[in-house]
Amino acid sequence: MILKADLYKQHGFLKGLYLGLKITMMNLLSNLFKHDRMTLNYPEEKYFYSDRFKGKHILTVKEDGTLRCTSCMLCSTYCPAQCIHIVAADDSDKEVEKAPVSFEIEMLRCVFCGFCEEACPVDAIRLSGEYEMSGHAEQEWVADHHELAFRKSLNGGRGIVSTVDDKDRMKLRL
Amino acid sequence: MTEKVKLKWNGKDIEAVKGSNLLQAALDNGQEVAHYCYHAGLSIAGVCRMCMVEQDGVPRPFPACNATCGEGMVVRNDTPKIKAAVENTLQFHLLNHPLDCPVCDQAGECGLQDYYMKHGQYDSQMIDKKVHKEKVQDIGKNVMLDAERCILCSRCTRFTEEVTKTFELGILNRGDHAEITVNEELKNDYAQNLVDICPVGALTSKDFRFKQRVWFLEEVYTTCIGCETGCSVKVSQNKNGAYRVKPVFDETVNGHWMCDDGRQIYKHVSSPTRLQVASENMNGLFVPADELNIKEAVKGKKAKFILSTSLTNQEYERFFHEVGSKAEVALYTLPKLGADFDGILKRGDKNANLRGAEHAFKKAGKDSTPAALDKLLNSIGSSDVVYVVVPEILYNEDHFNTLLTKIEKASMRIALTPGETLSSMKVFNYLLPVPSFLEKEGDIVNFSGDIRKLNAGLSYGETTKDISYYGNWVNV
Amino acid sequence: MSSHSNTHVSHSQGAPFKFTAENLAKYEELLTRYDDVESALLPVLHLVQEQNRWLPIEAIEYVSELMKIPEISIKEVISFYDMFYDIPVARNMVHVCTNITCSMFGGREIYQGLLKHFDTDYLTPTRDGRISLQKMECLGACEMAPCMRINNDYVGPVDLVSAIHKLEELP
Amino acid sequence: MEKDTANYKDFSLLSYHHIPGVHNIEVFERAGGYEMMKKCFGMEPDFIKEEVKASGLRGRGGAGFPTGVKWGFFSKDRSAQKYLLCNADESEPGTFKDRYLVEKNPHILIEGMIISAWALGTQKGYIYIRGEFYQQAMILEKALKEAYAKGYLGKNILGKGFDFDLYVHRGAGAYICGEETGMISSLEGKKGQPKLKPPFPAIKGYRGLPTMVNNVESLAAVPWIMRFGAAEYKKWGTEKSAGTKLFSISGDVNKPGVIEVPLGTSLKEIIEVHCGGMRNGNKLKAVVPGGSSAPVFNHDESYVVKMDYEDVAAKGSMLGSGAIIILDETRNIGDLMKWTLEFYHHESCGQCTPCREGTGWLESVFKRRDSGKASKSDIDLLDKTAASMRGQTICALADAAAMPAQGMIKSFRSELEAYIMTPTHTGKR
Repeated sequence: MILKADLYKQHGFLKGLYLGLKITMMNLLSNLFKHDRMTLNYPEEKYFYSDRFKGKHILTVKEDGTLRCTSCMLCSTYCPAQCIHIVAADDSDKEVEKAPVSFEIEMLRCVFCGFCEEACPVDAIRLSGEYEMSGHAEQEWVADHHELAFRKSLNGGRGIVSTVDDKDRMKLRL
Repeated sequence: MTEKVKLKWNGKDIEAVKGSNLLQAALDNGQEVAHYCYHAGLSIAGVCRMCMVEQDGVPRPFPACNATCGEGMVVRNDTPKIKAAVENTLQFHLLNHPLDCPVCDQAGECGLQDYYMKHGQYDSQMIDKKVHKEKVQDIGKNVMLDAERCILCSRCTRFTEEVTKTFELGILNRGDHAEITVNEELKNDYAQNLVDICPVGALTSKDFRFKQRVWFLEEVYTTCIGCETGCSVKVSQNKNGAYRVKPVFDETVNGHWMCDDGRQIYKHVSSPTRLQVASENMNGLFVPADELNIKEAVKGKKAKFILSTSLTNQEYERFFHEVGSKAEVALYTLPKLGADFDGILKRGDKNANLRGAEHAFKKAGKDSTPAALDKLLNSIGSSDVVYVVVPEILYNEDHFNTLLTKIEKASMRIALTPGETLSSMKVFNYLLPVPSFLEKEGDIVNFSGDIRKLNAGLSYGETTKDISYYGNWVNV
Repeated sequence: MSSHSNTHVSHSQGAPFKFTAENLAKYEELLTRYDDVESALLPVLHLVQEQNRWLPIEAIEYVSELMKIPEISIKEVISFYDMFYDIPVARNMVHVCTNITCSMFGGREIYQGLLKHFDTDYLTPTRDGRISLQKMECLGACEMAPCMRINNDYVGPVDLVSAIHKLEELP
Repeated sequence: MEKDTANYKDFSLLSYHHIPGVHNIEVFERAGGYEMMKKCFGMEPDFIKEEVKASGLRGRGGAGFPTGVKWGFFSKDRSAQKYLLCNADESEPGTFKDRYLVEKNPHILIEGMIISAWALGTQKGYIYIRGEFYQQAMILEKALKEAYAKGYLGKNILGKGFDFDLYVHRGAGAYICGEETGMISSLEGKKGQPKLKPPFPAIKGYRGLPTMVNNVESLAAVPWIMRFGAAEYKKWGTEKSAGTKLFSISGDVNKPGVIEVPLGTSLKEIIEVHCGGMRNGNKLKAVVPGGSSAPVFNHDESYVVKMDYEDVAAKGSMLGSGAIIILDETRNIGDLMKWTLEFYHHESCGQCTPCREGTGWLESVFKRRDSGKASKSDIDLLDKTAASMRGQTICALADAAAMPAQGMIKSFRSELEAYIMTPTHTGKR
């Protein structure tokens, strides 16, 4: 688009100024008069994020409690931060065939872009709404699959839904 | 010599040997032709129906793999009719193929995936029950069979019939219940080639199974050092290690294949127990040592060298030039294993570069015979330093251990090893790492006197310090 | 509805197989008819079935050894043809045609009726070991539709009642 | 027994069938059998080939390729090892003419084969008969034994210095072995999977040697042609479809069976005159004119078609093996389609992908009503799938499965739509 420098001659400059500052002004005014948009008293008060928030990863599990992940490595292939490390092995179940023996995410490298979620063909990895991930400098900051799939906050899949019915996947096999 | 003919492929002029395979001619000229059952090393089956072409003046499309090149042929495979046919045939191929890509090792180098991107019908109309066959069958010799993924191109059965002539695989039943079946189990020494020629993920290697996805790997083209044949191979590797060895087509030496033993040659290269730094024997335990100390210990002593047959011509040359002319040198040759020649590729003489070593010894005026080795061993005195270059691939460890028992007389025993620390190496005072075949450039000479190239890939251990570097320590 | 037998594992009869002297002579005679040994495979397998009714793994091994044909090639052939059986069958083989003309006149109902009457399944011998039923594609006797083939003999047209009657008469 | 010339000239193939016990060589010879064979040994082989070519005899197995022309492709080197194969693997649904011919008069086939062998210079012949025809194979074995005893087969036949050995080879139940290269594979002791062409069997066939494969009916017609001459044979039939043909008629007619009529006889005449009309006087609905591989004719087409290669092809079907299946108004085309698709699914040899997967898929798409997944558009899918199978495979089995499906869709679409939308007892719909 080409902006004409002499456009103000037609419309006057006030209109442009108004349009440019409209959003800013509205936020300013509403913050002045409405108190619920102010800073929260964290951690006593907690902010509510939408379901689409990309927080700490979850590895979903099947009804029987085993990991859904088939270690196809698509997430680690796709990962722009290259922070997902999977070691695969044979699964005793011939229908499953391949399962991870180790699934690790380097949390400090992760950029929470959600590409892993997109890449996963079996809905095995999700980014939850959990955003409280503070810790100590000396800890390793690598989340293994015990942490990712079975951490306390998931409450066995009741806290945050992490159990995914296997039927939809089997449907594909017809 | 051979008569050449000119023909037109999709309007482009190409040249081929008269009477040669039309599909191969097109592939050789860089044309893209989808195909599954055709393999240049096997007979023509003509069953996958993917390489269909139309020729001017021929009423019906025909498969290019069953046609021969003739002068002035005008052939196309980009007409709407052929494109539709290939699309439909691919749909038939995929009809009963399971959606296993996430767990399938072939993903990334799979014929079905490749052609699907080009010729796929993206809307599936298949809502019916697929035909199920047995998955995850261990059919022996490190090969896994998934009958469901098979597209029955019959490459594998033709391989066991024509190349190994061992007749282990067959296609049982007919129609869409036809299924690759193994008679008892695979028994031939070339079974891993089945994995290579399988265009889909029906036959996978147990050795490579689930270790890596192929798109994480890069290939280095080099030569197999498993025996004196010297097959052209490529090693798939990434920063975490080397993962597999596959044959590369080489008309003069190995054709399309390689033996199963050769597939194992990568193992020591990225093994976690590979010797990484100079080490000292502390009561049977090897601990990292300072090179300078070792250097001090050997300086000016009378050195005796026992070389291996898996070094490159360049290494031998440099060694004799810089070190060997003054020292006593002998050659340890690996013992014969199995038949002299199995009729396909495998040879009993496991010395990868015996020809090159013999040549270098002769040039330096040294004796490379086993008799000379015995002589050297017998002459070892208590004040000597004995350097033993450990062979890269040791098929017969006992034979090597016998050698080690004979050097015990020497006060200083040093091993130069490109691989793992063996338990028998406790006899040495020091272990020093040298580059493996995958970390050096150079030539070796195979059984027929052909020069074969070794190429360096990624490194997992010592890369620069070779035998001459350590050998020079004795010369002040 | 597949009538493909599961030839994944060859079945054993638990006893070795060997041609009788008479059949061995027949085998030698068969070989003279052909210019190579392989060509005699189909007749030889027919001969084995004449002696043994079906083709257990022992018979496959025997034929493989006798004719120097790889076992897998013999297994391939057995699985390909409908009239070679690698599972035990009864002493009377009954083929019921279920192709177009015979189906028009109730061939399929007869087959189903027979299965029900004898309480058996495709190729499974009846409990008394007398009869194995096999549904077949066109037997080439459409003028006598619906037709059946009882031990090499064609009968037809039949209906369920007469078919049962005929099968009950079998030894 | 007196020779009744008029009677012989009414038929070519069934000319001996009224004689009781003609399967016996003595009876057959008294009636004039093997006479022509003896005469032919006095003729130049090329003359016989020319005569067969001139007669316009076309392959009776299904494709209708002129036999004389096919013989012309065959190796002319008389000393080279060659084979003559008789295709008696009659498996096309609805066909039983060869069985009838062999059962009644095996010697006419043997005589025809000896003459053909003399003309072609083959030293060995096999009659590949389907495994189910056990009794017929035994009849042939007996007839061959008789012919050997008379010295018509074996070494130095009738002192002419010509050797010809003929054997019966039993198949074991596979439709695909009726395809000539499939038959050769089967004869070689392998799975009966068709072989890639080229090379054609006439150049490289059984055991890699030149092999001529002819149908029973084609070979059995040779003695008659040699006896009365090509010109006489050509008097029957139409210009391009010369001679008489055996038709196997089954289904809803009063007198099903094998008849021999000149090519070009109208289907109406065949049904009404030769077959005694429709069963129970029902109205005709559809006719399968040439075995199950041929697209069906509906009522109107059936009454105008003449049964010769050209007219049947012009009306969108094929004469094939001459197996006519007649369906009356009480029959459902959906059933016919189901049976046909099941048949080809069961008989696909599994070699070429379009056929192996396509035949199975056609069946499962057509049977979607069993799982309650059917929709009207399935008919289009069937049509499209069938079309995409055609001309894509080594042999014609994929075409044979696709053509009738497409034919039925063309002629009886609404009925098929109604059929696939009717839930079955297993369906959820």
